[in-house]
Amino acid sequence: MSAILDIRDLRVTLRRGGHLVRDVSLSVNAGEVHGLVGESGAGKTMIARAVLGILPDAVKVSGGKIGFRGDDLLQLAPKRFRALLGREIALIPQDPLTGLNPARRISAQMTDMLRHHLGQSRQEARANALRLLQEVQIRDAGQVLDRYPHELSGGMRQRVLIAIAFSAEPSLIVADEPTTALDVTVQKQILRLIRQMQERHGTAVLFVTHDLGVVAKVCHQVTVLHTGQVVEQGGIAEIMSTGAAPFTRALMGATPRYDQPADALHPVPAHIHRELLAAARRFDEANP
Amino acid sequence: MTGARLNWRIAVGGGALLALAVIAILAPVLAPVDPLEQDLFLELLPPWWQADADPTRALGADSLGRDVLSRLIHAARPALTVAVVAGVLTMLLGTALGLLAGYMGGMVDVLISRLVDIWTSFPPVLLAIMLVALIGTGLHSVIIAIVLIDWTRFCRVVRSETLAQTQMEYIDAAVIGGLKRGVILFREVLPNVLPLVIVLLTLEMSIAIIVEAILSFVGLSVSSDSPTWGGMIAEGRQVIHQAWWVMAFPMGLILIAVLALNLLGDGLKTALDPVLRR
Amino acid sequence: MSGHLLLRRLVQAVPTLFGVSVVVFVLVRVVPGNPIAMMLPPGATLEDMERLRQAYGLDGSIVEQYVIWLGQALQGSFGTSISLRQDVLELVLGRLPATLELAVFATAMAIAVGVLAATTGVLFRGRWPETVIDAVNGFTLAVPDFIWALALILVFGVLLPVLPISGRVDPRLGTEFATGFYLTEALVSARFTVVGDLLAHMIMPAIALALPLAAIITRVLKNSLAEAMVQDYVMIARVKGFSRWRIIWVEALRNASIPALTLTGVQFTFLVGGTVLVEKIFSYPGIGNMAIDAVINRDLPLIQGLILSFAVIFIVVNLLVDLSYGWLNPRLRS
Amino acid sequence: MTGPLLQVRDLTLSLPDRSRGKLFAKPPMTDILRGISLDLPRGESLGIVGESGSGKTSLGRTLVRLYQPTSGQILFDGADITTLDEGAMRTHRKHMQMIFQDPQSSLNPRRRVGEIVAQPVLALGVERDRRAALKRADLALDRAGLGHAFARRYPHELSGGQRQRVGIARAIATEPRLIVADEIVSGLDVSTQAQILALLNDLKQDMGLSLIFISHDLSVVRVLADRVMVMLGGRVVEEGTSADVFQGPRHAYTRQLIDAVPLPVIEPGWLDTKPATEGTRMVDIKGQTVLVTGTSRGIGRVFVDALLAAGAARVYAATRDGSGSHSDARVVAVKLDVTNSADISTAAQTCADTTVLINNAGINFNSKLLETDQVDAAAAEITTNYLGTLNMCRAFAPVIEGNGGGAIVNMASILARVNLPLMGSLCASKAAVYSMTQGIRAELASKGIAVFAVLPGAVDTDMTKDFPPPKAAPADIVAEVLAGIQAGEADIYAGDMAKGVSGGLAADRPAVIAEMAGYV
Repeated sequence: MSAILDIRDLRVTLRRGGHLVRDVSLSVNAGEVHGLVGESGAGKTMIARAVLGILPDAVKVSGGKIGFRGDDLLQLAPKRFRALLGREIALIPQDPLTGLNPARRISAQMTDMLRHHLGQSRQEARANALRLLQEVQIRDAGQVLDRYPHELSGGMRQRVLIAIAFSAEPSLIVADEPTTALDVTVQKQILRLIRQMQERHGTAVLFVTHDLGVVAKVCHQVTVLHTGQVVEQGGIAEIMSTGAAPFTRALMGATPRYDQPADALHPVPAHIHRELLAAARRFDEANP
Repeated sequence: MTGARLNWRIAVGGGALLALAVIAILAPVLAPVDPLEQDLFLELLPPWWQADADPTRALGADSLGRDVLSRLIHAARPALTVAVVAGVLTMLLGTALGLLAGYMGGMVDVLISRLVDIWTSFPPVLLAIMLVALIGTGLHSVIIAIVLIDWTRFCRVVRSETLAQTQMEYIDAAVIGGLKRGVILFREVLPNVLPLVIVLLTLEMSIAIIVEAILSFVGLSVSSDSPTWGGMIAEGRQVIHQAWWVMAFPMGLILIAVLALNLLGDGLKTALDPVLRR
Repeated sequence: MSGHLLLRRLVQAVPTLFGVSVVVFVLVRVVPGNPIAMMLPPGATLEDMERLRQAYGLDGSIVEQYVIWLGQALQGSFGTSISLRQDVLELVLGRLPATLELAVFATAMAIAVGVLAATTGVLFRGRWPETVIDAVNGFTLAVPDFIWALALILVFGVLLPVLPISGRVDPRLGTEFATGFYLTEALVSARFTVVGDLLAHMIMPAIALALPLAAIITRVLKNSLAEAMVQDYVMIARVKGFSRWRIIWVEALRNASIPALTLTGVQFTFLVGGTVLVEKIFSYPGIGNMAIDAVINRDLPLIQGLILSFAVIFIVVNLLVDLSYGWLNPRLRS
Repeated sequence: MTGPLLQVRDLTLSLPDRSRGKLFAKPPMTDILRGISLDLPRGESLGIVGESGSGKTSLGRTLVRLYQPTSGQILFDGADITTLDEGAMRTHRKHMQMIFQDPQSSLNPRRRVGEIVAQPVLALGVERDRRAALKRADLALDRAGLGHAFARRYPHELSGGQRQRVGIARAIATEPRLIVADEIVSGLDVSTQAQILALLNDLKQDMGLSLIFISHDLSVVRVLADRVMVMLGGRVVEEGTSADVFQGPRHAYTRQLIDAVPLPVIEPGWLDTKPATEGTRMVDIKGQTVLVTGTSRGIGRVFVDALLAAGAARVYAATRDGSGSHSDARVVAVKLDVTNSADISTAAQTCADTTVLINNAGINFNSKLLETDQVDAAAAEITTNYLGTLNMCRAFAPVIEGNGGGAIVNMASILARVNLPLMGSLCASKAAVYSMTQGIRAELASKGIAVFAVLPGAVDTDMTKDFPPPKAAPADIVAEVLAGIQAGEADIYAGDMAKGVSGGLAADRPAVIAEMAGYV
């Protein structure tokens, strides 16, 4: 199995100084869901955005490479990179409320890329959109196409966004906390849907999340991050085992569980944070 | 970085205003000649850099041979008086009504909002002219007219900002914390609305200067023999083809005053925001 | 449902119009001074005054007077102008087209300039074109139409005399118009010399009126565009591989227009109000120019008629703004 | 003092729904809370869980009287605070504090942390002197684990976790007996969240606090709550000790919620498991197209309005003669006699977008089985009540399936389970409906159609005017039916009488049969 996405020593830096991602390497194979886990400030979103080429203005990639099926995305001319986006690399965003343009019909948002980039006719694109909506298990797909986002529930909107992400059969999908904004019962349906779609289409997924529970349920491979550094990397079974890195285990211990009483909860010991912060400082001193 | 930017805005805007204020206060001392003194020999005298200029009349003379510089200096007095007095009074009236409407809601809000609707259905300039025409000319009438017309500007903004603030959870926290309604309005809401009010005040002062000029231009401000910038513009407009400078100088001064006030407002907006102030 | 909203707005407009007429009525009559004396030309006799008092129904109480006036107004009669001795409605309708053409032209110009400046500013975010746009806009925002009008006259009328500084059309052209909408009429009948002359007369007052509005549109639209550009749906569009220019125009602009539109609605009333002075400055024969004369002549029936027509314009504009919300924001449609 | 610290009885809250306002009319009221009761003993903590729209936040805010309840009673420390005005409330506020969801907006950006924490201390008269109040604020900040050095800072200078500690310090500064904490850790990282939870746990024990802890996250609730209340649609679905509720949930909805929480353990196949419930799929009325039969009177008419209020996209209101009009544009009148097969097939075509079918039409001749002149009454009841309903199900099941699934709701009666000889022939027809409904449920289970049987008790309509009381109001019955559909209860026992009879049947079936027989 060859890697679809192969990130090597990626470094992301604030333009006014300060590293956000410190030489992170990871690779995602076809048909695999790779979890990118960490708390806020761990750099997981920055890595995802670097892959998509949508880093905020104040931030830049200052080193490493992002290999995508043999190309280095960082070296690609903007035009060629844009040609890859949407067709080969797609995004499922965090917030289904803002992920769809409130002023445009679902049909317009589902067909614009098919029409403008893949050259499909209006009818073809609409037929494809309809098929996709049915695939993500939306009832009345025909009617939904003619609706506006505000007429759909949160779960439905996230289904539409998933359909859009899969619409050009991309080989890589970046899912940025795709269920954080949803109710727990809807979350489960959406997680199931993402896995089903991903398996059916053999898509590689880079799955950004802060929730170890979600990771345990949907990911094959996991990278645990802290302050932009890789704490641990491996198969889901290793990460969830007792032999995992101290930070990963501490994070598990700090995650509340409805099936365990209160005294099972232990905040992350301060020395673990301190050691990781010290490692980050050492990195910064070595790489100003 | 923000610090440096707001400093120059406040410094330049405030400095220019301060200079204007000093000029207005010291007008009798600073003006080289009596602004009312007519000298028909000096009719439409050009400013100093042109041929035929008179060194005692640095900025030339108007159609009655009065010294433009002295008139400009004296005219700063009504302009700044109107700006300060009308600005502050407008602020007080509009803010009070806006706070009331935004915080009380219900019928009070409906009534005040409807009143604002009616008020803003008048063309403001026309309303000002009409008011002054009815209550008579003079500085007082100008001020009254501005207050009566422009309170809606404060009222609208303060009302919507108050509404926005009352949606914040810190208001609920204050209720839980046992604060009385009036106390919440004045101690919690008002401080958060105030910076906006102060910024609006600078805007309102610049509007007051302009309205005063407009009324003078139409011939309805202070009595016609004491100099005003608007009056000078109106006189200049009559002789624009022979002596453009008679109109250009007062216009320039109005422009400077207005720009200074806007600059000051922009600077204050960032300076008064605790989050942006960092 | 649009019908519903329309109806609601129209119903809400009734008390506003009523309020406006009451305020004007009360203002003019309660303020010290004999309204009849105000209306009479110099040299009138006591008998004249008495006759006039009866003719205008001024011998009753203020409430009676108002009821009489309202009754006649509802039948479409707004009385006779005192200074011009003509029917008020005819006078107003005769002048209204000039003001409407000017206001619409100025608004269109303001929207075009504002939208272009805002989108360009956002397109070149953080680079020099944005800095230039911000600086120019900061200046434009501060300067009122009054000053712009005079400055334009000074520069393009006097120092570089390239444009006419007064009137609406050059009488030497000797053109006859069937309606009051000269520009529209000339365009429709393809009289392009006349169109040129009309535009030459209109351009300076229109710029004076448009600049402050354009500046406000630019600022508000630019802010809301910048806000829209960080929304997830814009991120999705970027990830779909669309260009920044297309994203601004197709994805962001419609959503960003809503706050700008609200403000444009409010500011348009200032623009129309601004016509009062700008028309006076350029001796442009619209209702604004007429209104100043009416006030100075204390021509009560004419003042009433003019102010009510301004109020109607404001209400219609706000109605249009409300209706376009529905178009911009589908959420408001259902 | 003894007795529970907080007692709530039958609390309801209705707020105007401005989204559905009409020209001139006042906006209609929406029920946010419907009949909530709870007891909170001293020193105990109660967790309230629910998804968005469940009313949990509104409940919290009503308990501390930020909202004025529409009806019901709140007793705090024995005192009735339900309708106290702000002035009278102030004497209680010292003892009941709140921590807010959003630490950003709940701290006044223009005040220093110390002033924020001292504010309730001063305003509630715990201290009269400003300096003493600030000293108390320092202590509270220390206790909240922030340290009094933060008293001079402004809120925007703090991190999210630190701000939430300020919120906690403010709440504990007056040494209250009750704290309501609303979603206070939802925006925080796991490691910060664990610290805040640990802090609250310590404070609860040290100060003997009673805590109402509101969250959408069941796991977080488990950490702090002695008892748990599960909410759905403004109602309490289940309540019990947290060990009981989390280990042995009784209600289908609770089970579904628990089942959806992803625990950090590897569990192959978890994603594909659906909650094993004896109930049926939950159906949200919102956005559905609903066909209701028999809407000319009684429950049917009430259904139409309730469905609109619940957000149905369209309601086909069927009557035998197709008459009737409704002010709401979403209502479409349909002519449909359920005994006429031509009518039914026409309706299946004209109402082809139906996703929920409510078979409400029925007749009742109040006749006994033997002591009657003819068998006509029984035949008519079977024709309308049983065959009519069956034919409707047969005609509409494919329609609903074609529309992507939905629900069928058959109105039976509690008398389907026990015969009331007074109207024996009706009971037999209703029993047939109940039996048929179970069969249809099995047949449609794999086709995405949830099938509900409604077993109401006596309802106060003109059809039951001869029936002895107690009778429930139609609106209450309908509200319970819709709640049951949305909660996924397969058999919906609506009304106190139905629940009573059902409970009686389970406990002592012969006694109930004997009682019913007694009415002859």
